[in-house]
Amino acid sequence: MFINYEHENSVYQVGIEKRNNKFFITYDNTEYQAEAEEIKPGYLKIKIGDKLIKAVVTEGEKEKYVFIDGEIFRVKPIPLTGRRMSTKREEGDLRSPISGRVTKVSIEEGNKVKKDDILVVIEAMKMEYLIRAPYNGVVKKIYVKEEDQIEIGEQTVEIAKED
Amino acid sequence: MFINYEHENSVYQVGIEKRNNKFFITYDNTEYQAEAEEIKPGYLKIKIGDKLIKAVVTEGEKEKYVFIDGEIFRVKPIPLTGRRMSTKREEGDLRSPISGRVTKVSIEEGNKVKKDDILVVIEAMKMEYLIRAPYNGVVKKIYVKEEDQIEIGEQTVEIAKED
Amino acid sequence: MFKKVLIVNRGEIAVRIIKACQELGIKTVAIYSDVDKNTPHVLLADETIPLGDPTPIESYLNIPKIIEIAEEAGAEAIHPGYGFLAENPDFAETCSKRGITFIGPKAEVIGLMGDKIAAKKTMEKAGVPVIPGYHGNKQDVDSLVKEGEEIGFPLLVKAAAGGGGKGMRIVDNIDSLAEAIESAKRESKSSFGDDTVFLEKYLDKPRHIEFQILADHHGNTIHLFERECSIQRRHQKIIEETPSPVMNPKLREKMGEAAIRAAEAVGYTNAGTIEFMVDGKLNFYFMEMNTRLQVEHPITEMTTGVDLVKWQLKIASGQKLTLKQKDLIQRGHAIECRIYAEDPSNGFLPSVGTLKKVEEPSGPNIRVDSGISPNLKITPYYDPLLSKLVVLAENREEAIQKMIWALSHYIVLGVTTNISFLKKVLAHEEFKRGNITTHFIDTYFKEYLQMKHGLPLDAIIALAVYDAMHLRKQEVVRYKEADPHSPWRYVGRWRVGGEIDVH
Amino acid sequence: MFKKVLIVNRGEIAVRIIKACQELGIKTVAIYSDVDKNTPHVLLADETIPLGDPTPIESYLNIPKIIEIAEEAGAEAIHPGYGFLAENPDFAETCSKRGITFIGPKAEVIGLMGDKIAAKKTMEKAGVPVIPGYHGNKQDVDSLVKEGEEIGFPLLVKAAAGGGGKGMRIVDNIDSLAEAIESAKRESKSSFGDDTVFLEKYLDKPRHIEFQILADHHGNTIHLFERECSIQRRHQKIIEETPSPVMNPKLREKMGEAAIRAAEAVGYTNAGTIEFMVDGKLNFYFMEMNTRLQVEHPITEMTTGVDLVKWQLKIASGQKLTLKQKDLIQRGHAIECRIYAEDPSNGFLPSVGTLKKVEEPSGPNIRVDSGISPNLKITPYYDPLLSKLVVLAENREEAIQKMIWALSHYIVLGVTTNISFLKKVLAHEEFKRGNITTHFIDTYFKEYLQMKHGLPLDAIIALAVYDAMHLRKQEVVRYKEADPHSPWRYVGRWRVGGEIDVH
Repeated sequence: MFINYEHENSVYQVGIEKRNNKFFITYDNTEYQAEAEEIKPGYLKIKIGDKLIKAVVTEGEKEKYVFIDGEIFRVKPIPLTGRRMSTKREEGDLRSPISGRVTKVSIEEGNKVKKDDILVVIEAMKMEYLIRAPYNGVVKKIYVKEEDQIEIGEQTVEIAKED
Repeated sequence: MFINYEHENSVYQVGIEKRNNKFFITYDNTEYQAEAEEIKPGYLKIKIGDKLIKAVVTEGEKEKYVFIDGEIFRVKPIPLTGRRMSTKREEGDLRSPISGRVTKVSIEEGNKVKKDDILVVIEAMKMEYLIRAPYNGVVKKIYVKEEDQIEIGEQTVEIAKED
Repeated sequence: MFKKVLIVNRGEIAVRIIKACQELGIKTVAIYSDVDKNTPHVLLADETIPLGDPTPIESYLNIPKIIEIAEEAGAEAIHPGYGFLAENPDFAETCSKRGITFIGPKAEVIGLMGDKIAAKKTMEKAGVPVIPGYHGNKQDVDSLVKEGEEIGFPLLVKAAAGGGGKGMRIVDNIDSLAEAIESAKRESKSSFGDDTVFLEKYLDKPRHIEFQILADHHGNTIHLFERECSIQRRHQKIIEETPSPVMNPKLREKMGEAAIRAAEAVGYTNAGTIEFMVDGKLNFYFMEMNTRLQVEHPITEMTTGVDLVKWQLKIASGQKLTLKQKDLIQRGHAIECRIYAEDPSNGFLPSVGTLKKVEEPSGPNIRVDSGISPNLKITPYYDPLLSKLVVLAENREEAIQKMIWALSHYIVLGVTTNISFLKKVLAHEEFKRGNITTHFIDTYFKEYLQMKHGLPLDAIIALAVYDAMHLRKQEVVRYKEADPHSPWRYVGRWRVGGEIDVH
Repeated sequence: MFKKVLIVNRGEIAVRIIKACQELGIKTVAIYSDVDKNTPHVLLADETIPLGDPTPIESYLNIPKIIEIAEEAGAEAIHPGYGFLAENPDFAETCSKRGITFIGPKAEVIGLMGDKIAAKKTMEKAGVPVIPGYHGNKQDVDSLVKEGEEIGFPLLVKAAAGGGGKGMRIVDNIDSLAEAIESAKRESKSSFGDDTVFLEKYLDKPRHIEFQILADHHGNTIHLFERECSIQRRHQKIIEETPSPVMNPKLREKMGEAAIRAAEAVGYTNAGTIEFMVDGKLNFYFMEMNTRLQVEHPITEMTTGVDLVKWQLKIASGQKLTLKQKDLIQRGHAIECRIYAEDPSNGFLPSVGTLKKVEEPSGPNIRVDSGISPNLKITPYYDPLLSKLVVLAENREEAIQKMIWALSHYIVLGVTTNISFLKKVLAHEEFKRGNITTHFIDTYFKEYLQMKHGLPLDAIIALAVYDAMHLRKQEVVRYKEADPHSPWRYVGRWRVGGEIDVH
């Protein structure tokens, strides 16, 4: 079986089979043989030869977290049947970096804007986040209005690029 | 429904019914109406009128433990269909007070013993426990031999009383 | 001593205060908004009263509701913690009028120190050095721009009512001054209901060093030495330590005296903090006074052996301060790290979600002031501080080692935290040398924060093993049926597009 | 400093030592018997090596196996903790012969101090006061009875190789002396492989007060003040505190000097403890020297700010002791409670079982040195110590309050513990006054221990609600079908027969 994990915009593909209480993990053209025990939910002891890996794995709503060697990593499992998901922002696609409340919308559809103009102000946890124009252009579409609740990753505005 | 809990040789009988998310508890001729929530496994918040009871309950192999108001109580649930269980020791019934190892058996069947004679020595957790004769008598039966593992409550010796 | 105290706060500081009360035999009343129903402070308190709507203004800032609760519960005193109503003079005043002891200084003192401009003027008069700047009444943008030009750049725009970096902007040149003033005013207005700002000279190699004060109602004022709080991100402290690596006995004495003078000048009572800026030549300037318990109070407690919260309660109930300045000794070195639900590589933006696993480090001289537990939801309503990790050791080097160990054993899964970032800061050579300023993060971590760090092999293996153990049958089947000739057959790492461009 | 250390122990002390090593950058190797496979010390260590059979002699006492493990793992040093091989001179000797540093004093010193008779003679020679008694070679029961008669009653029979109350008997009169000697010899033989006993005068109002020692390999010896350890059950300490309520500066200086003299007399190195008996007139007598880390070392760490385990590692690796006697200060008041899996109302018999829930108290100046976690099995193989709860406060009264609070927030469900009993001791008026002797428990708690305390109404309600939520369907049905006319219909409390008579 093959699983894909996305981390920091990279996708890691790994193969794993369980046979006779042993795990066979294939990654980057190398196979690792492991014995593993889940000592309590999410707490793993994995033995590969002499080496012992201790890890804690947990599932969030859309992501998985793994604690290992004093560090925590967040990954998104990608369904095998899905297509490549681009997480690159398109130019002119201005998504909210945070879940919060829209406190100000400075523009209207059709307005001309200059690079770095403030378009939308979002407040979350008592802090203010400014969405600015990435380049000169025209406001094509506004998805939010003042006092809206907005989720992380939700689009705020579309700007058609002009020079 | 009725439940019986044994604690320190007393039996507590309590009636409880659940109707419409409320619990009706009957004890000692008084009925208490409670709302209750299990906030995580075993952690209870119980509201009776203005009063809030916070408790942690857990099940051992044969007993239940409840943590309440800084104190811990161990109880044994008693099946309703069972008979009264006498926990009183019969005279001449010398059960082990501890799980451990029999290190010495000082007597043989048929021996005469005097009150307070040491009959059996049990070692557990690096400590020595002495089973002594409760009265003058004759050794009727010996249930253990040296080096035996013995469980808490297991019988060691029977002594027929004599004067 | 009080019999019952209402704690008007939530999270770790509410827990801290409840514990102090309970140890002194004081019954505690906790309040909680809908999203805080089963948080640690609620589970710990003796009585709990719901506030409903989680919006701060409807819950932990709702003065009429809170006063009503205090009266109904029969609380003789209110501890406000920090944030929320801790520095709100109207609240202190209302408490006093209703016969409830506000655990803090008098309302007038809070009011005076809350107005940053008036505070500076008072301190100047008392002979405490202040930073050059404009603290005037001309609050229109044009006038402020003109004043700013006179003071020179770099320059700090600061909300008069602000704190914790809110409504604060650094401006490097005249071109961006107007916009910074406007934005600071807007943020201040929304956070504090007041858009007054002031301007200040921005110092060279600035350090933020503050002194802890305790003052009773019998004329006794002592200081409990300094805290070095220079390590900040977005003008918010993230690592604090004591003693300050730059401190010497002479400077400590001078600054301590100035701190006591400042407190006495306003008739200060209870616990408070005088914040100073210290420049590269060890000149120090009064910056502001925090008229409440500080987030970072534990490092003072660990090095002095004094329980500040218990003393707050004792002082507020009229007891005399029995601690004498000459008997106080700093011993060892303490560091605090603030554990935030935030993403350092995404501009320190707060992270929300449900905590799936929480396991906090423990050990000799490790203290965790925590407000979290497994299954807790981190919401956008309140400050994203999860807990404070504090360590004490015989010297600074061992304290840093201990803190790195403790951070490496802090398991919080379910939201993104700054734990890994804090470790990198502590392990930085310049930090180890004590060469720190308030610009430390910007100077040394700009690149780091944009770097990708990759997923180590062991993590990949652990994830795969976990999934092999846990994937439901149909999922496994689906994987097994995958076409062995598909491009997905390749096992390894590949990169998606480019970087996420959070502009 | 060492690169890798093997910890030859288990439970809380192994955890404590592993943390100290890891903070200093030392890799740790843990060993574990079959029943300890997933215990905290194993999960924390950098490397772990199985010992198999849980019987102590086959596992944590198995010298050849342990030495082999140390060599294979490449450990440069061994930390023995306390108990097991910590005071075994053969083990120390074997380590030294195989080129492994034993973290403790030299084997000869361990041997000398392990022989209680030789130890007393050495101390007498060094001018340290000792208790009148018989430490001779005539070990037949008749001779010992004769010697005992001469010393007078009450009298203590004590195993020469003993410790922690094992092989110890108090005898009030000549009639029971012979049997006590025989039983002590038997227990000592089985525990230590040696049945030599000695006899001692049993003191009036005796207190057990000990001094902590640190000595390096460069001729520096310091003491870190006293620990009051009088509160004991079955001759085993359960509550320790520092400073001792009976101590005064003059006595402290005299006893401290005697402790240093005692350590220097035997060329002591590393951490050790001189145990004294102090009588009602504050005369003090050398009792024995523990040539290892003590269970109760944390209270010294909390009041002095010194990390004893780190110093053990530093000293063993040849570093100089940089702490000076004159710079050491006791600050505040610290108390330790030992949390045992045992039943106080059943003769303190150990309790075995599986820990279902574990939640340890936390807060400022609360330290839990713990070796437990949920789902851990408590077996009869080893000492039933679960953890040590330690608190520090500004004074004794607040320390007691804090400890009672902490004990009230210690959740360990699944075995019977002494937590509730410890609270009762701390809350006792005579304890609060500091009027304690080694007889405290016997004097004030005989009755308490036999009392029944009853199940409070809230506990009954909580159990019933829990069962109503959790009982499986068929169980509920069975209850519902119960005859409404049966005597079981009565709801309330009734008593079963008489008491359980554990003779």
